Amino acid sequence: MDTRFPSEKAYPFDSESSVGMKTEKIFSMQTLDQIFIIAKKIILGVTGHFLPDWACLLTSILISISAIAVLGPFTMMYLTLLERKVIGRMQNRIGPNRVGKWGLLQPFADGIKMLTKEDIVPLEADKVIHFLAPLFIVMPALLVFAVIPFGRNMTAVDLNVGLLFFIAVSSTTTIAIFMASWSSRNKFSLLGGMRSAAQMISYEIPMVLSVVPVIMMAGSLSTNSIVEAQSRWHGLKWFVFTPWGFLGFIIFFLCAVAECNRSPFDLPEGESEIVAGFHTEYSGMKFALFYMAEFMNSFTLSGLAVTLFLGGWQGPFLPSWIWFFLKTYALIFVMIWFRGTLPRVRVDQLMGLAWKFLLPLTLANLLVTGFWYFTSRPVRIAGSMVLLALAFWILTKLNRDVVPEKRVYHFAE
Amino acid sequence: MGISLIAGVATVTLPNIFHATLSLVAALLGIAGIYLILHAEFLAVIQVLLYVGAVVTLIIFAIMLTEGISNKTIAQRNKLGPAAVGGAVVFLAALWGVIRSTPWPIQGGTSENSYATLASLAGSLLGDYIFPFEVISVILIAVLIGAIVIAKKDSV
Amino acid sequence: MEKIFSARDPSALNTETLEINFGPQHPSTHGVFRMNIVCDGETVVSLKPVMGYLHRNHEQIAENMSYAASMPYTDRLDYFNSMSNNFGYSLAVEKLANIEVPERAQYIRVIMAELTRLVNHVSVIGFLLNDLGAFFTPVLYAFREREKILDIFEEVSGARMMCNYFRFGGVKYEIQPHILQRIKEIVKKFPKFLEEFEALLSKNEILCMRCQNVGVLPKELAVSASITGPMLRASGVDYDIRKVDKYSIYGRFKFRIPLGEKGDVYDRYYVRILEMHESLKILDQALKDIPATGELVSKKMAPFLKSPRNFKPPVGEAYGRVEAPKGELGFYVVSDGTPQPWRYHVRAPSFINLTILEDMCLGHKIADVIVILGSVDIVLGEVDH
Amino acid sequence: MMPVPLQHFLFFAAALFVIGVYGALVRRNIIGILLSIELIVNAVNVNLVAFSRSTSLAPETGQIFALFIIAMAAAAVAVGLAIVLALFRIRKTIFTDQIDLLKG
Amino acid sequence: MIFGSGVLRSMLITLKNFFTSYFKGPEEGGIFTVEYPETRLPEKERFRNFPFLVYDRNPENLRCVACDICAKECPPKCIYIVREFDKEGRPLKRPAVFDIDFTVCMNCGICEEACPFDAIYMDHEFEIAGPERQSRLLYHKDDLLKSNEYFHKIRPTDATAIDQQRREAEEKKKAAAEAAAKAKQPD
Repeated sequence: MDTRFPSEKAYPFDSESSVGMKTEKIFSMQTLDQIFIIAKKIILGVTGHFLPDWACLLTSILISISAIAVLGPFTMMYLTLLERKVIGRMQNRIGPNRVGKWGLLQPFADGIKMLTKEDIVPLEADKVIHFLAPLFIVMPALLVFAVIPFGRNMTAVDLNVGLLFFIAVSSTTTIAIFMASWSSRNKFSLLGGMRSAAQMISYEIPMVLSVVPVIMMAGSLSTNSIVEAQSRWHGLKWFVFTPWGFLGFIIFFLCAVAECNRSPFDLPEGESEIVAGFHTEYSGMKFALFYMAEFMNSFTLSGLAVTLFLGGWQGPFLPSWIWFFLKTYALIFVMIWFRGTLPRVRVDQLMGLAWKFLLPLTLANLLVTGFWYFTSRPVRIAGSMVLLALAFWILTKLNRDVVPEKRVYHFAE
Repeated sequence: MGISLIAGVATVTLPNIFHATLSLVAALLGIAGIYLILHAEFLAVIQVLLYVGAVVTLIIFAIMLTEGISNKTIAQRNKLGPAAVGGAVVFLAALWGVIRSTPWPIQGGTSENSYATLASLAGSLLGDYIFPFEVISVILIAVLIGAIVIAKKDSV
Repeated sequence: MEKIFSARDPSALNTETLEINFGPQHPSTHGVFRMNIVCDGETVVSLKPVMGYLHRNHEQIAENMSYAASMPYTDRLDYFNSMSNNFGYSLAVEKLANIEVPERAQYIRVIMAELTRLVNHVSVIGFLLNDLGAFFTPVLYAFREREKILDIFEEVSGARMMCNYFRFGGVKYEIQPHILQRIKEIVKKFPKFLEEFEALLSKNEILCMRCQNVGVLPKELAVSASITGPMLRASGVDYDIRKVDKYSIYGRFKFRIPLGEKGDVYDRYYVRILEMHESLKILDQALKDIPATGELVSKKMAPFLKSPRNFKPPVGEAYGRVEAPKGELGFYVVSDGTPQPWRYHVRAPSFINLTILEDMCLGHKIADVIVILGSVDIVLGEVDH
Repeated sequence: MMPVPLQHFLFFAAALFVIGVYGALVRRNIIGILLSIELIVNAVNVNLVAFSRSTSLAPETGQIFALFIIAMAAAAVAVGLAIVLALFRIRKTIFTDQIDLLKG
Repeated sequence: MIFGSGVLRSMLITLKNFFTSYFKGPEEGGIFTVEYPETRLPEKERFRNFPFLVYDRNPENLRCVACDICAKECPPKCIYIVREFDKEGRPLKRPAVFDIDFTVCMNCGICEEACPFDAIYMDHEFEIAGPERQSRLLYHKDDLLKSNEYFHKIRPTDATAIDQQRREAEEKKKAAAEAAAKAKQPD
């Protein structure tokens, strides 16, 4: 009686059927699409001979873990370079180009610099927690990679509560930020810690609620089935093209930007106000971990946004995982674009925006999805559009003080 | 299993309240692991989300406001230490005795086919348990308002 | 749990008040300037500015040197616009020794002063956005324009920022026609850049949220605290020394003075943009009717160019003031007939504009304090002179 | 993943329960007590889920009860902390042995 | 206007700049930064950095006569001159020691103005960073000496104007000398 770990059963890799399918396939988009899975099967095939059955299962898990362990830091490094290059270009200057051909080796140079920097621990800091905090921040950032569907059947762990897992794990970063700010015993980091906790919590609720319409329409929490739900008609079926999907996407993306403390909402480490927020007292490798966690968060959150709203790895002819990376990097470009243009929002405005504006908007969005679900084709498009526009208009009227007021300037002779 | 036990003991004994909270977090994560072993994934994820995400943050907020920045760790144990330990041990022995003796209906392991899928869980939650679901939501709102009223500053 | 500092009576319900030092090496205080802020949670309860970290004893040094020798030191006062500092000092000494400045030199002086005003206002708005959090993009757009103007300064006076270009009775070097042509091109292209800059910023909701009704400076407080410059005009007081004194040849130019009504950070920001438009008008008119030839330094002062130390102004005192981009920059010079001034005092607008920082910041958040400080536009070289 | 007999979970839950009770009795800091109450509630939950797994009649009832209990525990902690806050403001201390006099 | 439009318009501008930086030249909004060590900005004639002493043809006959005017006029007082004496102790019209402390000098150009003998001018060379302050940046007479040709190379218009003036001064002096000689000689 072989009681398997539930997510094991959903593993397509080991089931014999897919191995048979590979042999007679001529070279086509399909194989290019499944390039990684075929590679994995070959490795499994090779190791399968001399390893017992349970070990084969172990190696398949190890392979996907190693793939993620390589992918995570690698994307992080090249995201830093991408960010500096893009912001540089926006400001009419060339990004880093001294190290390597177009600055391609710059991340390695940064990495080495981070490693060699001396690791200062403030005198009366709480040594244990000071050491633990960076680990606690990177842990969720890596855990979350497991649930994202990179390609056709390239999800590391296909949990049927995938989405909920994502949200639960990403909410634990609040505690890690608290540990960091509390243990370094300095006023600036304490302020940063308080701000970031408040921001994390108040932006988590709109994020979760903006995801609920997708679950309602896709019918399940597992990321793979959500992507399947958007697969018909080659992209027209993406959730983002429905009115509630588009609004949900915008709200989700705003909350994602707020979750990983970037651009208009980067209060916790607002450079100009409280020096560097909760990671003021960190240096060297620990600071690199914070940095890595932030970038991996932004990668995974935009990956999730792609999965939920932009039809994961759906795409006309390119292999699936190329589509996924294209869309994710497009979203990351938008995040960097935010960072290049927008000034920072103040703490109370940040909270006001979350509670008074985004939250009611997501609730309205939920209602409209229900309306969409039960009405027939022509009525629902028009109806939901009108309802959403109405909700948006009412909310802007309610938050009078946020909308900029007109100013008239007269001239004296 | 082991982790949660050790973390549980740590939660209770550690002098510095912040360390105690962190060990509580460890204990909760351990318990979530146990739920996974029991194939109750949904519950494990909810446990992580609710407890570790919200409740512990609430506790940390409380610590932040009450402890102030430079907190001195004062002795956390009061007088009735030894008596409590004795009582607890006796109580534990009694419990274990009961557990070991009573014949549980299914001595074997957990039967494989009967784990609850997410869909069935949701079905029953909104199906025959609809009433407690509504009551819980009312209670939560009442708690929400109550907590705010109590904690509100008098002056402002 | 000892109480660190509590502004209000302890029995009242108050959470932990934090006393934070926005220390000299804080990233956004425009130089070495410290603020002791006591805040309750996020809102500021009291703010004590601490200055003097950059005090270089400029006035005492000037009293031991000849008049011309302290001209290069005036560049170091407000190092963002050295030309208007020179302008102020040379005006004061010309009033003291009643030297009249030839026509062409007057025009060159006005052109240089207005170019520094453009440079100053553009970079101030850039730094204000930097304090607001926009990651260096506006600053670099502003610096792209600033570079062109600084190249002109280098071409004309020899140095980009420390120009030391004005002499009593005129200016040191001639402006060749090709440089004048380049200035005309810059002035023609500037408005296009300005409205792109304005489109990037003025209607931006986040900027409006952060700047409107923040750090409001009422009219009476501004006048009573002798605030001058864009801060005063943003509060609606019509006072611009170019119009009041009509010093040098400002009387001949037709230009207007923009005034705001509320006097908050947004008004100060927008008044500076409108002032840039006005400066461009002045530059157009000055460039159009600048006399082609004419001597650079008045004959009375020509011999002293070679030997500045035997320039002995008559006994007496004079106060020359100029509308520097930051406010009314005044030089008070007292001479006792010797080549060295008996008393030399600088009225620094940034220093005086800083005195009311606390009244503007009370009740605001910490993030606002930095923004208000950015809108006041101080340069520590001038504050501590 | 060989099957784990039911008794193991019960022992574990009982041990956790006892630790929670000990903590509640011994701690001087109210927040410490709140922590121990959390432990007790979790111990109860583990028991519930363990039982729901072993009885095959309606497997999800146990988990639903556990869900409700988690919700209630969260509510309890919220109210508890609110009281702690108010208490701290008036008495300036949250140590149980200093707050024993019932005067207003 | 709807709530988000201001933010969107400012975003479009940065996007425009992002793309123009690839295609347009430095004038209309392209990249205006210059990669310093490889490409350099054109040098401006009137640019003034630390001073240098001018000599005609060989370093011995430098123009400076150690009259000490520039030392007196220099605001931060960073010039130190000691006159040279020949064997019998009579002062010569040449400086034995001529030091300028580059850490003090603020290259204001007043010494160039005040010097009656066109001996000291401001240089264009600015890459003079050294390992330590005291010894490396205290320039002695021989480090300061530069030829007149160098002066012509860096500042053509000023150099020609000054040479022209010096030539006229010489002719006038020669003519005056001849006149004086003629006047003395006939009687």
